[in-house]
Amino acid sequence: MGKIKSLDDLKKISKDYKKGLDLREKSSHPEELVQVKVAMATCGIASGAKEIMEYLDSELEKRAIDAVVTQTGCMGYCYAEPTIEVTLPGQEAVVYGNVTTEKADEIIEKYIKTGEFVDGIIPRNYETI
Amino acid sequence: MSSIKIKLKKQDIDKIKEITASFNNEEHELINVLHKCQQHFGYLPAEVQEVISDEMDIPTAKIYGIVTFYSFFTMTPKGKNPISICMGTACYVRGGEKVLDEFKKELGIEAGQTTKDGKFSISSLRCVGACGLAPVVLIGEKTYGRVAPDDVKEILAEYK
Amino acid sequence: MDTIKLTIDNKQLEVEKGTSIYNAAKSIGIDIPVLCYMSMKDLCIENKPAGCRICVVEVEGRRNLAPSCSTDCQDNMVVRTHTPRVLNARKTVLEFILSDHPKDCLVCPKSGHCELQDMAVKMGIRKIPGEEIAEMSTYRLDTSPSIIRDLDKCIMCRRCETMCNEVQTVGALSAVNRGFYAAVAPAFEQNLEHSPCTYCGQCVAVCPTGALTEVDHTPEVMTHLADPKKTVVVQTAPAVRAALGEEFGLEPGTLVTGKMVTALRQLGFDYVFDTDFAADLTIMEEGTELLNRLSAHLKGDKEIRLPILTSCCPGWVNFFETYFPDLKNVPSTSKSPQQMFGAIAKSYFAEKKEIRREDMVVVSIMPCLAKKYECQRDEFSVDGNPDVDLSISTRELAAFIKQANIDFDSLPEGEFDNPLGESTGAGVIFGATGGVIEAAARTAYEMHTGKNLEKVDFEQLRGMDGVREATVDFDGLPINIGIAHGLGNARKLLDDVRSGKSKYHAIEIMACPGGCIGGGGQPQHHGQTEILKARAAAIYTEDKNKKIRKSHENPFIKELYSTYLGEPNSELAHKLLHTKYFDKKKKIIVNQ
Amino acid sequence: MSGYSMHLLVCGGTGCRASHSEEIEFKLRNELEKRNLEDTVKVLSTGCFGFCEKGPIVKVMPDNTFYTGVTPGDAEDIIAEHVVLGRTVSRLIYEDPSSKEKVPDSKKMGFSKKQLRIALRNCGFINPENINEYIAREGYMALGNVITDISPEDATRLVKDSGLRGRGGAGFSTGLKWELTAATPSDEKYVVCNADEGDPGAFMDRSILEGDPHNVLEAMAICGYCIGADKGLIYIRAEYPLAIERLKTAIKQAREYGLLGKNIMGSDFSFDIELKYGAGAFVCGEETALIHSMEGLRGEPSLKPPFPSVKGYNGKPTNVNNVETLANVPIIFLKGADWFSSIGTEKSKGTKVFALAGKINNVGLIEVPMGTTLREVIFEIGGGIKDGKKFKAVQTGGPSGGCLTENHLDTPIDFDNLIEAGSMMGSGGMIVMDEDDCMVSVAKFYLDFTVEESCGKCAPCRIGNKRLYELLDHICSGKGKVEVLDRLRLMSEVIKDTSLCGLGQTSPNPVLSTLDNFYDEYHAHVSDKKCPAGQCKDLMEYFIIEENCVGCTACARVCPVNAITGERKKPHEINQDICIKCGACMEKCKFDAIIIQ
Repeated sequence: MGKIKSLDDLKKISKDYKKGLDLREKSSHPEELVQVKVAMATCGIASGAKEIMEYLDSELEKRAIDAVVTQTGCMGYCYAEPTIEVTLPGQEAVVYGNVTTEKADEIIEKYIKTGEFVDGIIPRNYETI
Repeated sequence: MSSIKIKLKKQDIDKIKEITASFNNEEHELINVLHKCQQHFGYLPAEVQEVISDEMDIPTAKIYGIVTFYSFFTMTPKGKNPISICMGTACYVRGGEKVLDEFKKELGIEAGQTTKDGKFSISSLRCVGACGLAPVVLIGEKTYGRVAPDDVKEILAEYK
Repeated sequence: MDTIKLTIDNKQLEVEKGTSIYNAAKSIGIDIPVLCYMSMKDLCIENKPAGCRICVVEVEGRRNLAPSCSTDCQDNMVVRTHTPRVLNARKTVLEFILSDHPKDCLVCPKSGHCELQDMAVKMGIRKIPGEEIAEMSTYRLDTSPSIIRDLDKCIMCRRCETMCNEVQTVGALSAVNRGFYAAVAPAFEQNLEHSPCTYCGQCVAVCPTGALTEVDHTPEVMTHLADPKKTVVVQTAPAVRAALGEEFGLEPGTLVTGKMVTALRQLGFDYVFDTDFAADLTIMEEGTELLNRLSAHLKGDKEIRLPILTSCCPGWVNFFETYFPDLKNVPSTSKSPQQMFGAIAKSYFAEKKEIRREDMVVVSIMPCLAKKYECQRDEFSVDGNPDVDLSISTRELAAFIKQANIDFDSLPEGEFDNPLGESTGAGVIFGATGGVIEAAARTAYEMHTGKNLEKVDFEQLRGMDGVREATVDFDGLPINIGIAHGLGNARKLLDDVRSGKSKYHAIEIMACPGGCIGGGGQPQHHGQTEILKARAAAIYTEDKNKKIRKSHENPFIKELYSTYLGEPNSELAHKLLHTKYFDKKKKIIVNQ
Repeated sequence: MSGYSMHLLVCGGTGCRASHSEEIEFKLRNELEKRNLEDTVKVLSTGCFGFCEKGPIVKVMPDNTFYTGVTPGDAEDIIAEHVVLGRTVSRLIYEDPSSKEKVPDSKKMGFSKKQLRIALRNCGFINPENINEYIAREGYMALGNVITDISPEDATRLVKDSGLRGRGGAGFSTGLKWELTAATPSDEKYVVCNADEGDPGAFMDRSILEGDPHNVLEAMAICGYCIGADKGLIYIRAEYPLAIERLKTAIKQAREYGLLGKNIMGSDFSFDIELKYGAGAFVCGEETALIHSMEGLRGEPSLKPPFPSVKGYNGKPTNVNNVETLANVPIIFLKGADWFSSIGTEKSKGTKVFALAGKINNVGLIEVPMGTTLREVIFEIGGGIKDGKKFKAVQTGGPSGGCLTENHLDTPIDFDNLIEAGSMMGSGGMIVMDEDDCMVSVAKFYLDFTVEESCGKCAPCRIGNKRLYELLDHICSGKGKVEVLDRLRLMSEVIKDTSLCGLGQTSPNPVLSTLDNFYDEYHAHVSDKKCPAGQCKDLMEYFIIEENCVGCTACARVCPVNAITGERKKPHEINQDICIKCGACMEKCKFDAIIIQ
């Protein structure tokens, strides 16, 4: 990483990443990429989020799905940890709670592969700015 | 008054010196130094505090005053499997105290003590922030959520 | 100067900016009660944790009560010091403190001198609500050669901690633990004996309760007095006579030398002698040592270390043995007056009177608690028989006199016995900071120049500043003198000595602020500097009243040298009157 | 691709479930089956929508149609009209309460959501270990703007104008605090971030640091620019290893980008941040204690004044803000003071993050605009009380706060209202209690905490709180007399009035607020020797229900103190004077004949 030497430098980076620069780095077809975020704050990790993230990472690769799995902070649904957010290309993000490896498998097979919702959806209950 | 003699292994003395030197022996870094030393030794025995005192030129009494002020610092070695029971409010209202009592009963020790075989020690801590899982128990790095007193035997069995 | 106008209890007043409500109230005669607060400005001693919350007052417009000791006056402030809210709060807080305090006042060594007891009386406490279910914080009793710590009685005023750390820089005590079980204690809550404590006793001097007291040696003294086979000899230190009267209700600064002598005689001591005699002897030895070192130094002897440091103060000796052992060859090797006295009493005097060493008991009355430890040092005994058997403090003597039902105030003036009771004004001023070096200067000047010293008062060496310096003209030879009282001040001078930056030829050090008059064994001053000043003034008055004011002119000292010791620093003098120091620094040993 | 062309999401939150959402689900499936649509339309149950007052809720995807107040009887219409004919069932559509307009598309009804995430805006959205994701969310843009275009005075004024108040405790104006620190001349100043979150049951600061560390770093740099400091310190609990790791990573990345360090973004402004660790002392949340702790001392508070803004870390002017406060700062610069002050109530602007926990269904981290009512938080966002129990109290403000009751449920939450109600905002722990919680025990729990965490410096806190605890324990064990209640209040008031720092000045709040709001419960403990919630063991009595007892003698045999007597095959009796309430009899009884009350 180079130094940001001016406000303009910063704005450029911001613009690049808003356009999904990092996604382009990870995939040749960023528009077809499935994005999975795993809530990895303390409570998530305490409930097994790490294992879920590892599972998703390896399974998605094994099953040849063009996906990027990243960690993120607390989504706020402590009662339903571990929680993950899945964004299918062109669709609204969906949050699943109480994710076990079985549930993760079901999410991959049904939701990610076919778009079929499965049980365990946590409706987003907040507005963000 | 009498002159005090402290015995420690050379590598231990060197380690403490290395730690204090890494903070330039600056007095306001004392708490960071104690953290590092506890990380290394697992606890802060009197000997370690004496060497820190010597290196940083801070009276031992003052260091001891600090070690006993902060509940994170301990002068007794923890068990191989340190058990921490969350006593935050969320865990309390969901029965954390009963879980603590059950651990005490099962192991025959009080909070702050270590079993004779050195396998377990119990401590209560304030809110690990996993209130969604209340009551929460930590054993080493592993977290157990929604623990009921009935689960205690089973949990302990994993470590026996 | 900025001033502030405010109202306290409906009285308007104007104070300097930065004045606390407590001091402002005091200036108009309102004495707000305090427990933890202690301020001795002239000595740079301040303890202001704002912890006891007894001194709270109501300030208009403020949500909660304000601790008057540490709240500064503000313009137009309206303060009320005794509203029902204030009184209720003070009383309740005092009840809290008392609920965690033993109620054994009847047998407490501090009874009658206890600030907490006084406060309970003042507040009219008759019972402590909830006492029956109140847990007490309890601690292990710690007895050392000089000091007893009974932390059950600690009220966390933190005065001792301030003295030990900020004033004395000894660092033996610190606040430990947290919350209800917090207390002030040595590292690992070990005994003081296993700490770097110097037994200076300043913690005891300021403790408002019975948490810190001296070890009481009067029972042993009584046992010896009751033993007809024993000849019991007593010596009294200079500072005692300037303070003992306070214990009997006399004004601070009242000299009670004669009454004290009579009292001691009535108590049954066989010989009542004066440590001042030994102080004169100290000057002979130390003065000679100074001149010898000085002349060697002037001749270019690089082996000689200057400055010479006085060594009469046992707290100070303990301090440098622990913190400056590398400098242990710098102080004078002369023993302290207490120990010189013991050595002479059990040799010269015992031989003279044909008393066997084991049949003689030497008791010292000292303003000091470190003296108790000093007389127990191995090097100050012969075949297990100590030169000084017991040392009791001014306070213990007062208690002893009261026990014996002696009406102190009406006692006739007595005279010390001879030969060890005769002293000069130089010996007397040992009791105040700067006195030892002034006494030494009087003698060293005449020894060095061979001239008669016209003006014996070295005013420039006196005072209460923590570190003082003066240059004394030894007939063309300027002698740079440094003075420090309080170990924190001593440390400053010692650091310079260690780094070779010290410009002094001689330094006097006293462990206690004010010197021996402010010693840990003196009647409690409760933080009032005026008391120390009055005692110092008394000491200088006694000096002025003495016919002889130079140690070397003391006829009995002369006789001692001519008939027994030979000359100062002679072989016998070395054997009896000099000592050596030990390295007592903490050792870290590699465990293989 | 999936065979399903449509999904019907039925809220399975506890609130909706209580209003027969399961039956709705069942009916919907039934209706689909009737029309052979079960393979094209899938019915699912979801977590709580946080909209319980309008429940049960059915959401149709992909249309995003949001049906509220659905009854089992509506299932047929939803299937027949919406699914089959593609016509929305207008009577079930959400109506905006202010405009009275129907809002069918749930995407457009965001304003009706109870939660607004400002401080948490990046939490759960970006990867906290990737600075680029933060920058993509306008990260460090506020800092860039401030240091290139705005004077420190103007920037400080903006914070002041926004109305932002400290989120850690008393709610002091953040802008004013900055102004005071800026006004103290000194060659050296410090910005301190207070991340010593110690309230039991509060974890919002930890979540922010774990989820959005750069936000806090940026805010600290802005503060440094405003007050004239080039050094920042984060005092963080050692018990938060993950937050520490993420902060370290963030600081490293920011330094690599030159967003921390010398001459940030080519300007004259330099600023760097260091971590300092706490070591388990709640009192260190108090700013003077925190500063002493950072100096390597015992974390004992000292009297204010002097305030840290005049004499703080190393004796230099120091500005201390807590994590959540700082997390609001960058966005205020991006969106403006007016925008921020448009959210919230008259005197409390913006939002507040709460850690919602206790006997509540949706335990979680929530962020709501100031002025939201407790009812909305507990019964909407929180999904109501667990296991269908009755709401009894909500504790806010941790050990410094108080317990609020049903009467306070419609109080809009802000700094001043909570204080008026006898509690306080504190750091934002919100613990919900139900009918099984004994309020005397709850007060005792908090006092136990305070006693353990009191530093011991001042007498009222050190000893007074201990005495309060003992008295509460006395009451809980049934030994207290009615008079002790007055004593309890008197002691509480004196402790508040005389303690040195905020810890002691607020520690009796849990006692006072429960005394005020649940006096009857205290009274029952001391006069009737009864614990209405059935929590105080010593006040419980075991009884044998005559009708159920068959006289098997099992209980009598197991009783360790022979308190149970009775003839064989006849109902037994427990002698209450002897009974030690061990519960062995109840455990042994196979006929449910022994009860506790």
